Amino acid sequence: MSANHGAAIASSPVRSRARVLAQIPEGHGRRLRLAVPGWSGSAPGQFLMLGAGAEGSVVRRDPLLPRPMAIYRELGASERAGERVIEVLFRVVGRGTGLLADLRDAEVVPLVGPLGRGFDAVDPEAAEAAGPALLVGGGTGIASLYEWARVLAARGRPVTVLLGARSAGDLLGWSDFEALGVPLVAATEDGSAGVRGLVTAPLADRLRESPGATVYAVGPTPMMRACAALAGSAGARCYVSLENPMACGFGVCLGCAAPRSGGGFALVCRNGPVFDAAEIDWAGLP
Amino acid sequence: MSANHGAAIASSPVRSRARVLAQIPEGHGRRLRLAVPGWSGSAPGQFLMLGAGAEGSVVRRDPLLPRPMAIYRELGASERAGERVIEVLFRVVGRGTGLLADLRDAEVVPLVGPLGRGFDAVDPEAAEAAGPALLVGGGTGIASLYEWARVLAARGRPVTVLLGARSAGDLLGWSDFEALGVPLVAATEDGSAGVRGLVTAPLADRLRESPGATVYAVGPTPMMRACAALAGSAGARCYVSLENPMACGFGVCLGCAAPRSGGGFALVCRNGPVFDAAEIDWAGLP
Amino acid sequence: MSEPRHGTSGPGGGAVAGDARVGEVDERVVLAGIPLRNAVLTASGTFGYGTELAPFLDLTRIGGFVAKSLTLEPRHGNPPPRIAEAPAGMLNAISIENVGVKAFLEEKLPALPEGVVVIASAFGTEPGLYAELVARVTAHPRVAGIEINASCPHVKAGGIEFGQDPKLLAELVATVRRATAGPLLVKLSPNVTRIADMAKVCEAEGADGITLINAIQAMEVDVERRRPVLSNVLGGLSGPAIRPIALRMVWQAAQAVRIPICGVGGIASAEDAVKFLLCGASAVQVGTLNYLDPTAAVAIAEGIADYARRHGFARVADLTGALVSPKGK
Amino acid sequence: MSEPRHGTSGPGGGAVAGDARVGEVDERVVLAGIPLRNAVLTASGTFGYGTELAPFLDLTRIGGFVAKSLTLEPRHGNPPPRIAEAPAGMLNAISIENVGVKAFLEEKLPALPEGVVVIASAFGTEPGLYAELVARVTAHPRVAGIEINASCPHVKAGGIEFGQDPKLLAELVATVRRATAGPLLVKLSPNVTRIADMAKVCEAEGADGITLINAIQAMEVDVERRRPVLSNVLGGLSGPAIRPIALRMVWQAAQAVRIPICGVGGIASAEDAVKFLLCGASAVQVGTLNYLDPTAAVAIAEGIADYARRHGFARVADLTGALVSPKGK
Ligand SMILES: Cc1cc2nc3c(=O)[nH]c(=O)nc-3n(C[C@H](O)[C@H](O)[C@H](O)COP(=O)(O)OP(=O)(O)OC[C@H]3O[C@@H](n4cnc5c(N)ncnc54)[C@H](O)[C@@H]3O)c2cc1C
Ligand SMILES: Cc1cc2nc3c(=O)[nH]c(=O)nc-3n(C[C@H](O)[C@H](O)[C@H](O)COP(=O)(O)OP(=O)(O)OC[C@H]3O[C@@H](n4cnc5c(N)ncnc54)[C@H](O)[C@@H]3O)c2cc1C
Ligand SMILES: Cc1cc2nc3c(=O)[nH]c(=O)nc-3n(C[C@H](O)[C@H](O)[C@H](O)COP(=O)(O)O)c2cc1C
Ligand SMILES: Cc1cc2nc3c(=O)[nH]c(=O)nc-3n(C[C@H](O)[C@H](O)[C@H](O)COP(=O)(O)O)c2cc1C
Ligand code: FES
Ligand code: FES
Repeated sequence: MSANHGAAIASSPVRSRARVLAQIPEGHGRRLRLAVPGWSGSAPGQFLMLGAGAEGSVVRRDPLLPRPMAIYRELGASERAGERVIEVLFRVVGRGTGLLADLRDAEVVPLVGPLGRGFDAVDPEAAEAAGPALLVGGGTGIASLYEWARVLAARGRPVTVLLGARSAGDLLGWSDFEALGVPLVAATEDGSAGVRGLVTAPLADRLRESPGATVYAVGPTPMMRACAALAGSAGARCYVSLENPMACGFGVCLGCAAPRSGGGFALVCRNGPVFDAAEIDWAGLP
Repeated sequence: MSANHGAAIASSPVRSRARVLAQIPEGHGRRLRLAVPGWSGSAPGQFLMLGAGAEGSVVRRDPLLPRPMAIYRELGASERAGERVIEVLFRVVGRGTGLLADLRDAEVVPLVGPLGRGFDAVDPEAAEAAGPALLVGGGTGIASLYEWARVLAARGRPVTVLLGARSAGDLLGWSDFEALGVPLVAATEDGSAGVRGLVTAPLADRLRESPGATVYAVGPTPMMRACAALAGSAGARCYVSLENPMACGFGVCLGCAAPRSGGGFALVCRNGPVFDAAEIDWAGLP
Repeated sequence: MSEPRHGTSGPGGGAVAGDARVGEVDERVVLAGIPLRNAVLTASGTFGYGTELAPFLDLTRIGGFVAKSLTLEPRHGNPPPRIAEAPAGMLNAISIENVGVKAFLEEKLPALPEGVVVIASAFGTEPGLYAELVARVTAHPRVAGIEINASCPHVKAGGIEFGQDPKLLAELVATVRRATAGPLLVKLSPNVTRIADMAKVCEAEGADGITLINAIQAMEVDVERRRPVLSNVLGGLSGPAIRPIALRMVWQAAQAVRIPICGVGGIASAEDAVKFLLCGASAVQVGTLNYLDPTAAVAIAEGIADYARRHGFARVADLTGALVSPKGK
Repeated sequence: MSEPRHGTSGPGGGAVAGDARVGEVDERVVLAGIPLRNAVLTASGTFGYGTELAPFLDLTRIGGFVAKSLTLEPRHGNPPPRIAEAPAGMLNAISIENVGVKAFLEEKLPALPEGVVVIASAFGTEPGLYAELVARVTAHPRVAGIEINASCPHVKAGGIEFGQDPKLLAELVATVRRATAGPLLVKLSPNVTRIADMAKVCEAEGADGITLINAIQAMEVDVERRRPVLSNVLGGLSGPAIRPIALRMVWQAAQAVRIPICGVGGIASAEDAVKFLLCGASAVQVGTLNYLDPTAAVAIAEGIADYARRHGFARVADLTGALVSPKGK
């Protein structure tokens, strides 16, 4: 029942104060490397809530809310005890990400995470399944797929990663995906990298070539909707990760509701952000 | 009539975006050196309104109001055309000054100034007078006196500067005053520099020794009240510079009102901040 | 844009949707019968008597300004402290300190450069006193219109403000209406249960327009001294913090009345101003922001024109109420 | 301080003014007959059903929490978007999405650790429905008290909230009062002309206490899409932005009634919380801040005790109304 928000969180989240290890411009985006005290790792597809800007000597209440960000990479233990290093990939689109872009090395930013249910938690078959996995990332949605691609490849799943973006500069994390050594396809709207056009075209091809495939799509809503439709007509399962605005990230503000195809709402932060595409009422998403 | 706020501003103020040239810790305070485009100089005793923190890529509305600060020193033209360099001395006492302390070189901070009526504008005799001038500074009030001491000394007035503070570390700008080569007296409550105790003691001595002296006192209200009383009993004129909380600094919010001895209110930002001590209803000041 | 441009495109003419290059935007708006060069006024109590801001901005580049609220006689305000800071805002308890109507007419108005649109703000403790003041001010050629500040506690009604009681408000507006044939705006108090009811009263009693909102009653405490920060204990909250409340009230009033609305409350950017226009305001007032940036009003006026151009509106006036299908609420 | 300490000093005992070292502070307070370990509760709709926050803070280290408002049947809320950011605050239009009373009693309450003080929040469209809900909830041993959310539009009164009309409010409180002998708090709407009048109604009808304020009705617009940001158009403003307004209302209510007051609205630090206590609140609720920092409520409780110690108060309860001589206003 949609109003039941009791779903369990994959691994227990912490409230921590992360140290900025590095902020690296990457194409049209930025890579933020953080050392997080008390962090005990996360599952692929989980996210965190990052304070909008550095925790300075003076607390400022504008902007007020933290920003949800995918946990792009887990880089393991730092040199300090009880601390682990993670990375976030983002693009500056407004005030919150603008302040994140201002973060300098050694500054501190509050965060809460890991949060939400990742791919394994949502896709019951993921653990055993042997069929091909088609990971489709659009824009900053790319950030939600790296750890999942790594884990699936490690499990011996045939993984293909398809990344779509406006132009080459928006293909964040490209070299990391290359380093995974899995088949990698790029599609850019301006043709500056990979095939010209939307990533859904190469996805359609792969779906035809790979029966029994599972699609994992993360990106703008229209892209995920299109991927779900393509998968559906190819008889493939499709999982998506939604990006609704959030206030808390852990299931209490009820602000992140997404309409369910069955009626009622799911909480993106708690029941998701990963969902079986068939569960979502796509017409009802803003 | 106190509700008439028509008093003229000494030199026409500008709204500008100052570049931080340097932020130098100084004892328990900080020295902020700014390059101000469009700045055309100021008169001793004037102040400016400094935005609470750097003008970043993202506008933040908390804290909202600018902070009034005395123009400590005028350092003349910068290497850029139409730009002059000034200094402000401050202590971190709250959120606004906390954010000022976070300012880094090359960052931009909005300001409005020069504002208010300085010593010459308020003391009609200052220009011609030849009698000894006793400048008494307490705490950050010291910042309002340097330029006045320099100008009076240049005019050949016998100037004595008496600086009082909690301890040696609070005697901001000490070396600058020394460089002026005028008689300089320090009083600290903990005796860590100069005579132990309040600056009013050495002032009382000097008043006895220097008939026809004029006192210019800037500091905490109790100190200025005490100086005014001492001057009064010695038959000396006394001018003070008030530090009421301000929102605008240029006479429109009416927030900085100080009660007049004659009844009604004066606007510290527009009629002052320098006042003839006899004009102020000291009992009515918060 | 660098300079406000007028007339060249005229009503209906010019701009093509989405294209920023073609078409000039007509910035002119009419508020309660007052023709304004652009939609940006400055708010009473935040712009003095105009001359104070002259060093910072060209007074002829804004739509006009509302002068500090006047009383018949000069008036001293509250003892200090009168202001306090608040999250994304500030509190004030000035209590209508002003030079009085005589000095306003004989000293302040003549000191203003030609071509500056001045709206006088009237304040009083009884309808009769408001009316007397309005009668004296309305005659002056430099006064383009009058805004009555309904946020004054009614002496006979134990502290309740005119703007908080429909009957008191009706009496006030009706009385003042008889005192002037000129443009009459009523500035409402936000401290009410249903702003729409108050707006209807103003319309019914013949006001030419409504200004909202005034500062919201609030309080701040100094925990170290365990005392209220303001000598008056209570003060008015203004600044960005109140903008979403002001926007809601403007929208609710716009649903309820036909007379034009002037939107005020926390406007700190052209985008903020546009929100008020879209919700039904014919013009806006910039208040507390003037303290932070006395040049802001001009930049906001220019930003509104840019927005209109980018969104294919030939006239800023067409932005009024151009919100797309808001559910009736 | 690291751990809340109890009883050791006891009423009147212990602390010496100005000296932070001697004397332990008694953090316990009693709110509307509910004994609380400390003065900090968390606000309805910002703390879920308690278990959601368990990973972040020890639920037994706060005074207690007010659960998400309940309706008799499970209820879906508004379609997205439901939230928006605002200067130093946020807007929400969730509309009481909740699991319903059955799941609350049978699933949510049993899932809570021992010793957690739970206050249930009741919501309904008619007094009878509130009463039925309250009757069912009040019986449960884990429910320490009930807070009725009076910010619901009355179906028969065309959208006006119970908390906005003295008669509707009186009917609601009287009806609910008959349904429970337990501690009953009434949470008032801030969207009223005179909060003191509403507080008096609650006292007259037998409420044990008042909680104020709820979020303030507000609106936000997306200028690029020219649409309201919220699907519901209007939403409630919460967060630091509203704190000075909430503080004013708590102070005004405290001047008007004898029953205890629970202060809510923008509390983001121990200092903020102390302001509400000094103005007359017996306890406070932390709301929106929980989203930014789910550990904040515990730190605020500790900070209040530190303040009491530094200022020589033996008991946090003694801070209630300890504002120094505020002018009667
Ligand atoms: C689960 C999840 C994972 C995400 N992962 C990433 C990521 O890895 N990299 C990345 O660049 N972005 C990511 N986003 C989107 C990111 O949170 C928003 O782009 C960002 O919050 C909005 O940018 P801003 O704060 O600068 O915009 P502002 O205009 O300052 O935001 C205003 C408000 O709207 C909310 N908001 C606006 N747009 C979005 C959006 N698209 N999604 C969610 N909230 C929004 C903000 O949280 C804030 O509350 C993710 C969002 C979610 C929900
Ligand atoms: C004309 C004038 C000249 C000044 N010159 C100096 C100077 O050269 N060096 C210096 O260190 N300080 C100076 N001050 C005081 C300085 O403005 C305040 O200390 C500062 O604004 C308060 O510190 P804050 O903003 O960190 O405190 P906050 O607590 O953040 O201030 C909160 C609010 O209170 C106001 N406020 C608080 N205390 C004061 C105060 N004592 N005076 C004025 N406003 C106050 C602030 O402006 C702000 O609006 C001057 C004040 C005035 C009026
Ligand atoms: C210090 C101060 C003084 C004010 N004085 C008046 C006044 O005399 N008359 C009036 O109608 N409004 C007065 N106001 C209210 C403003 O005109 C405006 O309605 C309110 O501040 C909200 O707008 P803002 O948030 O843009 O400031 C005053 C506001 C401030 C901050
Ligand atoms: C997202 C959200 C949901 C809320 N839901 C409820 C609710 O169900 N019942 C209620 O009485 N108050 C609810 N509130 C109001 C809060 O309990 C609180 O009264 C208000 O937010 C002001 O406090 P704050 O500024 O500390 O958040 C909600 C607030 C928010 C932000
Ligand atoms: S973001 Fe708060 S419930 Fe999902
Ligand atoms: S600070 Fe605004 S009038 Fe003086």
